[in-house]
Amino acid sequence: MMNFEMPQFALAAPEIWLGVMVCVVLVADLFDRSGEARFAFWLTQLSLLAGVWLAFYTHWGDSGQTTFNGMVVSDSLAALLKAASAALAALTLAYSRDYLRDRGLLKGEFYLLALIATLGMFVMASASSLLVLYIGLELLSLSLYAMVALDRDNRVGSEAAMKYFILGALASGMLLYGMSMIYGATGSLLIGEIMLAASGGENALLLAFGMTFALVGVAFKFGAAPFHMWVPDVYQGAPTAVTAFLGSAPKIAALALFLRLLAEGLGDLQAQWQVMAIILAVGSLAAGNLFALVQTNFKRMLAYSTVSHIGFLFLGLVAGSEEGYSAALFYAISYGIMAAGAFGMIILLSHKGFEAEQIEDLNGLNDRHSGYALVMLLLMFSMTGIPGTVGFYAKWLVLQALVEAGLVWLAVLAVLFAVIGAFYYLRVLKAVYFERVENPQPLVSSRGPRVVVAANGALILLLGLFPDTLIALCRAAFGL
Amino acid sequence: MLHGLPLLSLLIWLPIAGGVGILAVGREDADRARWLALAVAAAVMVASLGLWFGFERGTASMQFVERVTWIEAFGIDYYLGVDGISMPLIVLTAFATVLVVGAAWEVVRYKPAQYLAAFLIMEGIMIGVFSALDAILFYVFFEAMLIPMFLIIGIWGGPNRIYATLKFFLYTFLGSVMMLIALIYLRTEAGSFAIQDFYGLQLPLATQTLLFLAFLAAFAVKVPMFPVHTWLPDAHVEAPTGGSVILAAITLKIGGYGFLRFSLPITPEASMALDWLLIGLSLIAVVYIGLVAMVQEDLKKLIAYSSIAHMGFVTLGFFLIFRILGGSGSRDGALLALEGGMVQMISHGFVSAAMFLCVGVLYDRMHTRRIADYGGVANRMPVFAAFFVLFAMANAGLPGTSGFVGEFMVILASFQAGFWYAAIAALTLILGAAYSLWMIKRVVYGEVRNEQVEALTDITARERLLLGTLAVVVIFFGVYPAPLIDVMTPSLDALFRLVVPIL
Amino acid sequence: MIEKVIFYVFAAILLLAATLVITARNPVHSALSLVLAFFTSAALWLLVEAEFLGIALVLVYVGAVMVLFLFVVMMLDINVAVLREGFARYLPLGALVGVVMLLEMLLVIGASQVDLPGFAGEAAGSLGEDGGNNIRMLGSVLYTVYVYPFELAAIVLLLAMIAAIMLTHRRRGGTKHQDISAQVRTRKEDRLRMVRMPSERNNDS
Amino acid sequence: MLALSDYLILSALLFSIGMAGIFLNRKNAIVLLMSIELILLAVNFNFIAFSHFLGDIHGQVFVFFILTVAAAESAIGLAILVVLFRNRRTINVGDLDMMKG
Amino acid sequence: MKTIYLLIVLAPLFGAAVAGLAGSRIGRANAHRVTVAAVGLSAALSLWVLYQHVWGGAPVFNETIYQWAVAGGINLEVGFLVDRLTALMMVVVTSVSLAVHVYTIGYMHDDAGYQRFFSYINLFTFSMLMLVMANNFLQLFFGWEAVGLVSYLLIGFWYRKETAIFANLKAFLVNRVGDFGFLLGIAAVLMYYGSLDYAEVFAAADAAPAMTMQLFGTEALVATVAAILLFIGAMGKSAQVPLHVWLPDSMEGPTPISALIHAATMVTAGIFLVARMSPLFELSDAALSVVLILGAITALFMGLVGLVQNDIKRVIAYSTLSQLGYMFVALGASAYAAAVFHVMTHAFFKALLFLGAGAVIVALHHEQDMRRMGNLRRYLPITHVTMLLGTLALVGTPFFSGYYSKDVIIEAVALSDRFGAGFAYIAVLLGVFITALYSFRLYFLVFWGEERIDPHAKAHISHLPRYVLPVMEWPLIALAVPSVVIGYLTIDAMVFGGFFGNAIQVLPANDVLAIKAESFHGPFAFGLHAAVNPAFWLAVAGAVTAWYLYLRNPGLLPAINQRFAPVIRVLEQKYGFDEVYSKGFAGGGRWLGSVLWRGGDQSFIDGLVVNGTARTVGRIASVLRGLQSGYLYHYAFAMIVGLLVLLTIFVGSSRGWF
Repeated sequence: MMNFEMPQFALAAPEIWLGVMVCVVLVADLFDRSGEARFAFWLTQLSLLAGVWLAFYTHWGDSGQTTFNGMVVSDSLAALLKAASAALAALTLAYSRDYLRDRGLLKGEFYLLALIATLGMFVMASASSLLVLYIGLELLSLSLYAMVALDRDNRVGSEAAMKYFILGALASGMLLYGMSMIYGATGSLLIGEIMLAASGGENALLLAFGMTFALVGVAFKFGAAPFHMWVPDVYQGAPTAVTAFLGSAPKIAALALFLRLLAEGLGDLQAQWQVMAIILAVGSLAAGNLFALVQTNFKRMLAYSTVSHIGFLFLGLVAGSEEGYSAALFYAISYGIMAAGAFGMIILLSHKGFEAEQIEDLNGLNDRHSGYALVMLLLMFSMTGIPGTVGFYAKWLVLQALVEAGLVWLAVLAVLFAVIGAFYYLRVLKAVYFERVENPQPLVSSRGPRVVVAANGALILLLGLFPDTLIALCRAAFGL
Repeated sequence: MLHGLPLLSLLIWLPIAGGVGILAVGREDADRARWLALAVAAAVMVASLGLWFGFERGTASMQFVERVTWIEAFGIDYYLGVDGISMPLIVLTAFATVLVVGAAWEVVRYKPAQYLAAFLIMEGIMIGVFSALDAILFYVFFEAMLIPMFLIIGIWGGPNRIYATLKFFLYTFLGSVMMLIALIYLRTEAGSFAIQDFYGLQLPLATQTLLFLAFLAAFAVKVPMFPVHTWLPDAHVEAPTGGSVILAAITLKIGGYGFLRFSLPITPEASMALDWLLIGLSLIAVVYIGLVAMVQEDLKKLIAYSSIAHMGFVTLGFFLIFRILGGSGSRDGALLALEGGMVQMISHGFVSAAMFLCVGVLYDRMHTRRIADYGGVANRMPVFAAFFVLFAMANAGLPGTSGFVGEFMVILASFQAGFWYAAIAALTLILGAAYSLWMIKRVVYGEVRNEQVEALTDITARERLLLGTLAVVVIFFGVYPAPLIDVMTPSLDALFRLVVPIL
Repeated sequence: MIEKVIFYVFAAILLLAATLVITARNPVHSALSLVLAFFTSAALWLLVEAEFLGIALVLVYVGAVMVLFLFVVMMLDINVAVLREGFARYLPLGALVGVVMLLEMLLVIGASQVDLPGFAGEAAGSLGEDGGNNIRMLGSVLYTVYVYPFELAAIVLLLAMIAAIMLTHRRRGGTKHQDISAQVRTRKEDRLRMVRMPSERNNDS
Repeated sequence: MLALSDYLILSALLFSIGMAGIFLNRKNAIVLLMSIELILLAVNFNFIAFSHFLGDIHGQVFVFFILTVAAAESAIGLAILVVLFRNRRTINVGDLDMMKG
Repeated sequence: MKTIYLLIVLAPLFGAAVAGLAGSRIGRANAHRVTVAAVGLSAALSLWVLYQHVWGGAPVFNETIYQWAVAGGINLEVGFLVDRLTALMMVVVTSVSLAVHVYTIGYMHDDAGYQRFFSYINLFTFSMLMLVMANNFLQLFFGWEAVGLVSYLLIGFWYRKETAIFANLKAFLVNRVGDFGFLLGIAAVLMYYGSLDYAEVFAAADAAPAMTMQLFGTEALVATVAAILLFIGAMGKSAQVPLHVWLPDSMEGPTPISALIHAATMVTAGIFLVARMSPLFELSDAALSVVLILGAITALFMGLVGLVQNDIKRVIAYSTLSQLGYMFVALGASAYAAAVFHVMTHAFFKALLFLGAGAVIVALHHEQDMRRMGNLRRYLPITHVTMLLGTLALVGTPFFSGYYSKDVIIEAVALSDRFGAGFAYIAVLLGVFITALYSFRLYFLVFWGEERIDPHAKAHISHLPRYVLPVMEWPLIALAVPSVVIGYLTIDAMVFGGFFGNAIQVLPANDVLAIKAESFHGPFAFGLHAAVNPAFWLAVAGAVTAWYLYLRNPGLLPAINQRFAPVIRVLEQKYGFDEVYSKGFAGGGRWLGSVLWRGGDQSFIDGLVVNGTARTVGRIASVLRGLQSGYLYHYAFAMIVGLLVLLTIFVGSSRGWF
């Protein structure tokens, strides 16, 4: 029975690296006397950036070798998912320092939790077993619950954390229930074997039954309607630095969950989950856009806008083709960049004792700092999907996939909602550019965040002009 | 020699780079921004003249072609080129931008660098629209145009600017997203995004109809056609002078251009099947909008409505061709209609620009656009009055001005489709004169109405130069439109051949 | 046969306990009902030869987690009476939704009850082959096949520890503590308030 | 002889009760945590039943991990609950409506 | 020759450009020098051209000047066609214009817009020459509209005067109504005859005289449709009923303009047009009947309105309308030559009358109301004499030029058997009486009777060294001479001598002038013929009536006015045309515009569709917003319902529920 084979550790190098670094950061933080978690911050950033490199180095070009008895897979998709999530995590963390310091939250634990969350995303990205997928998801979720509650003395924050936790656990329960059914129907926990069993057509009913529950779990992680209701409250209630983190990278992880579980494992059940995914997508588009329309709180508006973006992303998944998946991946990455930038802007505009949460807090931004205003412009137009920004290609690729899949009506519906969406993004720009304040106070901020936000804006523009590389990467991840 | 240069790229990116440069250097020093903007605009103008003179007449093929792979996965190229349809529009764009920069000189005080930069970037984008031969590239430019215009109206506009700019944005955005889906669909059929690959696709009529409607949604809003025109008066009224000039002179033309570049050649059968709709809407535009223009109390609104009516002639010319061929069977007549529509576009570019500049001149002095606030302007501003009357006459389609040429051609051609088309279209002779001259009567003539008018000073040398240049152009093309028509004839002829085999 | 009887008895107790968990007025009662539910579950698990898990459930859950629950329930001094309001009002709708969902689930599970080709019916034999030692079997895969998730689970526990401490650990309120970085970063506005006051008028004159 | 469906139906009932517990409970957040435990318990039933009837140990391993993770989850959940209570002096679910709309 | 033609056209354009663009720089004197010289040059060359064509045997000139454009395979050009008709019109245009230019030097002496005025009238000369010299429809239309533009500018020359700027707008718009038809006519010509060039069009029309088209559900003769459409244009420019309303109002412009544009030249463009298009009009009896009847109506009824006018210029204006009606009657009767002949004679005496009236007005310090004149022959002898001559010519005194031209028309109508000719004959005969009546009414009221001059104006003029500047009197004299003699001199050649050659084509069956020519025995005999001519006696009767009513027994007038009050009121209302137009068309158009704007654009499209959609979406959103209650159990409930929906879909589809 002691047939223990040495697994190929190298194929799980990114996860191992992050796991080790969690311990390193944990210990290093103990010796940090600066009170500003300098070690933790820089080590975390180092780990994440190295993780980006390592993900590519380890996985890119691999064609699905597995290790740890088939529980971990190494392929290009994993590389891109990991690299994107680590990069986005690094980007959002880069915004956070001033904000946290001003609120007395600058603790090593924050970075530690972020690092563990990223580890969870890594695990999910490479998971090829239901169990690993589940544990990765819990690593991510549990870290996020804790991060939302980071500001312990904030009444709203703890309320948000509570809601997030309960609903998240409920969703996990549903996901697990689905997983148990899938396990029961296929007799295996390994994605590859599930796929084989599923294509064999055995226990199709039970399998599809499990799939339905699993889909609910996935939809919750995405924040797709009607499983989205936690999103606005959590985005609003969490400290903005956490919201930025929460709003960008985990979407990649949710996508990983979908791709690994439903697209790969249950790809043969596409006919069944497609209908459900359409409902989720359309529901998200409708709910996200309509609710966002009436918001006055900027964070909350962005939260609803996230829901609508998830709807769009889901449409890519609905297409059910490699094109569609790559479109969704591109969407998730570009959305992550946009969301990071948007919340980063809120962080920049806030200062001690003042949260720039309301849309009207942006009034006259152009008079106060035209550079920030420009970044805001790029962000909002990117979210609207105006060409010249990366957001356009995201939408375009999804539409392309839909049309090629013969779902033109969905494409039409999607763009109609995009037009409604344009309205509230424009309202933000209205505040930024058109509203003039009496005595515009020039904005002062330290150099670090300024550089980051400029880079973020430049990235949106640059990818808006030259999207080829990223598109090619996303397509290559699916062997296109 | 000129063909060796990436002239179109230069025309697109020079102003954009210039705009970015102005943003960078001009924040503190407004004068430097102005001169830099003027230099860039002038350089682009000169380069566009290179396009005009380097353009080989007598051929319908694309010229100044540049093609570089852009998004490899979908075969999307950075693919530029011009023919006789787009080239004049590019020159017009370059010209209008110089005017706008000139018109803004002392007038725009709030963030002049951003203002000028927005216009230069706008210029580059618009030239991109006209020269893109790849559908996605076209779409990118087409939509990107919204950004600077949104800001121009929203930041430097009038009191109701926010409503106007949102309306403008959402209207045009709604229209254009439909087109995006059509383009994507076409790609699945044609296997490429090159616009010319879309031509000659043998699509079933039902498909064509849907595609046509999608294109219609995009271009009808831009033109704008009745009943999706209501954004234009609002946008014009609130936009600063330069914004109105660019809106009227160029962006409206993009709708007409789109019909020529996309709707007609890609979906000829649907165009024919639905021409009643387009013709009907165009005629409504001429009559209905003409009547509405008459009762406007706001100078800019009046001119905006007159723009809609004039653009009605453009679409009328474009979509009458089927009826002309069916009516008189005259190929020549149909071509005349196409050319008339095209000439009308160019001419309207000059005339409407001039009209809005004139209103701008008045607005800069009195800060009101209400017609009732004026009266007897000629007493204080005789030179200006002369220009204003001239342009109003051009607006009313007086022979000898460019405004006449297109209308004349379209009316002549429309008669061949049937008496009533021509009769309704020709009502513009009366309506156009009525709203243009009644406005002139109330604004320019009469006794000095009030102290503000009494205090008016005549136009400065700068304004005189701007209006004078336009006057020369308007009269030149009115007296001798041949150069313009000669440039576009081969391309329109080729287009016509693409559309007509279906008959 | 006896198995069936045991199963139904324990199942009935389990369902009853579960219902009590969500309906009990007092959270302490809920927690105790949950303990009961776990115990009966453990029994039912033993019935299908999941001995180790049954024991673990009692030890880990009842022994640790539920004590934690009770601890928290009692620590947080909650007004019991107020907390029960409005339950009945939502019961019909809640029951309806629950029943509908249950019905749909049963439709599927009930259908799959008969002839599931993948199942070996009485298939426990394969598990019992290795001397029927459940712990041994689990142990043998846990540290070999499942080493990766096992390590990850360790990180999950670490995470829980970090999070719980971060969220609930407090410095004592009374201690004097100097925050040097806060001192250094102090700005004038934080400490100094300019108060504009009307100059006092001299009422004497 | 016990059938697989016996366990599955039991689990479904348990799952439904857990769900109902979450949305029927208007007042006490702790009961929510308990309901979640019920749901996880239902899932565990499934895994164990399948494991038994498939003759496959991996389902039991999964349960093992679920128990582990659930414990961690409870810890964090209770921690959040404590934080909430400290801030609001209540764990009344009906009072958690500072954010809405 | 081409150079000369070009010179004739371009000289006034050059003058206009100089005076207009550099007017303030070169000063007043230089402005009038340049422009007068330019028109003088044109006039001299025109005369020379006429001479060459009539006596020098110059060939018909028909050449392209430059190619405007080639569009849709159609050649659009600018070119000249100079034959005798054109040459004659050129002389009329330039010579009247020259007279007006000279006169203007005096008339506008003190006006601030002196240079501008000269620029305009030079531009007018250019435009008019372009019109008459065109060899194709495009250029014709250009000239047509250009004179309209200048007319607009000149009527509104005194742009501070509310009435003037109203009148010019009205003039332009009414003309545009005519142009509406005109342009459609051109389009019809292009469609059916395939060209815009006169020669080609006429050849094509000749080749297919019976071609028909579908219109109003019936087959219509193309020639009829095209001719009537073109005639609508002519009606606008030549102020025929019902498009005549602008002409009386146009008297708001300076008097030289009334003389130049609104009496002598521009208004005759319509006559010229029909004459020029004679090959086309001849193909359609129906079209000619329309011309005939409308001309007759105008001739009679506009003369009647002239009876009740008190403004000296308006009387002459209505007289002009009436005389234009005569010309159209001639055209309608296929007596094209007679019409053009009347154009020429009328140009001289009507210009004379207007300039004379202008002299009176200036002398009385811009007093136009005849009720405040009287006995002016004492102060303005030269004006008095020349105006008497003009009046005599107008009413058709034998041997005066007007007699010949008008009588030829009357006789031609009498001979015509076209539909409506009978009515037209009666109308023109009655018209003679009325012409005499209003002409002498004017003459007596102004120059005879008691002095009713406003004392204020009187005081003002008595300071002047002379009442009328010589520079204004010379043109009067210069115009008086042809007014008297030109008819006698030219009737033989022009009307009966085949003067116009191929320029005017008449079908033999229609050629009334040929019939008349048989009984024509020279101008002297024609003059003596007056004794047996009813027209002459009617004119005498009119003159005597005027004398009796306005000089001999003015006390009778109030009684007459009393008696015929309803008729007078109708006349004073000008048959209500203005009322109908301003209320009906202008008011109606504005009303419709308002309704469409407020109802269509603002309420329906913007209010209901655009903003309504936005509002609806917003309202839905705010209602939905309530769903996000903030309560955890609602969120969970939503999730469970969501799960339920998905489950239902799954179960339903696997069970075949839907």
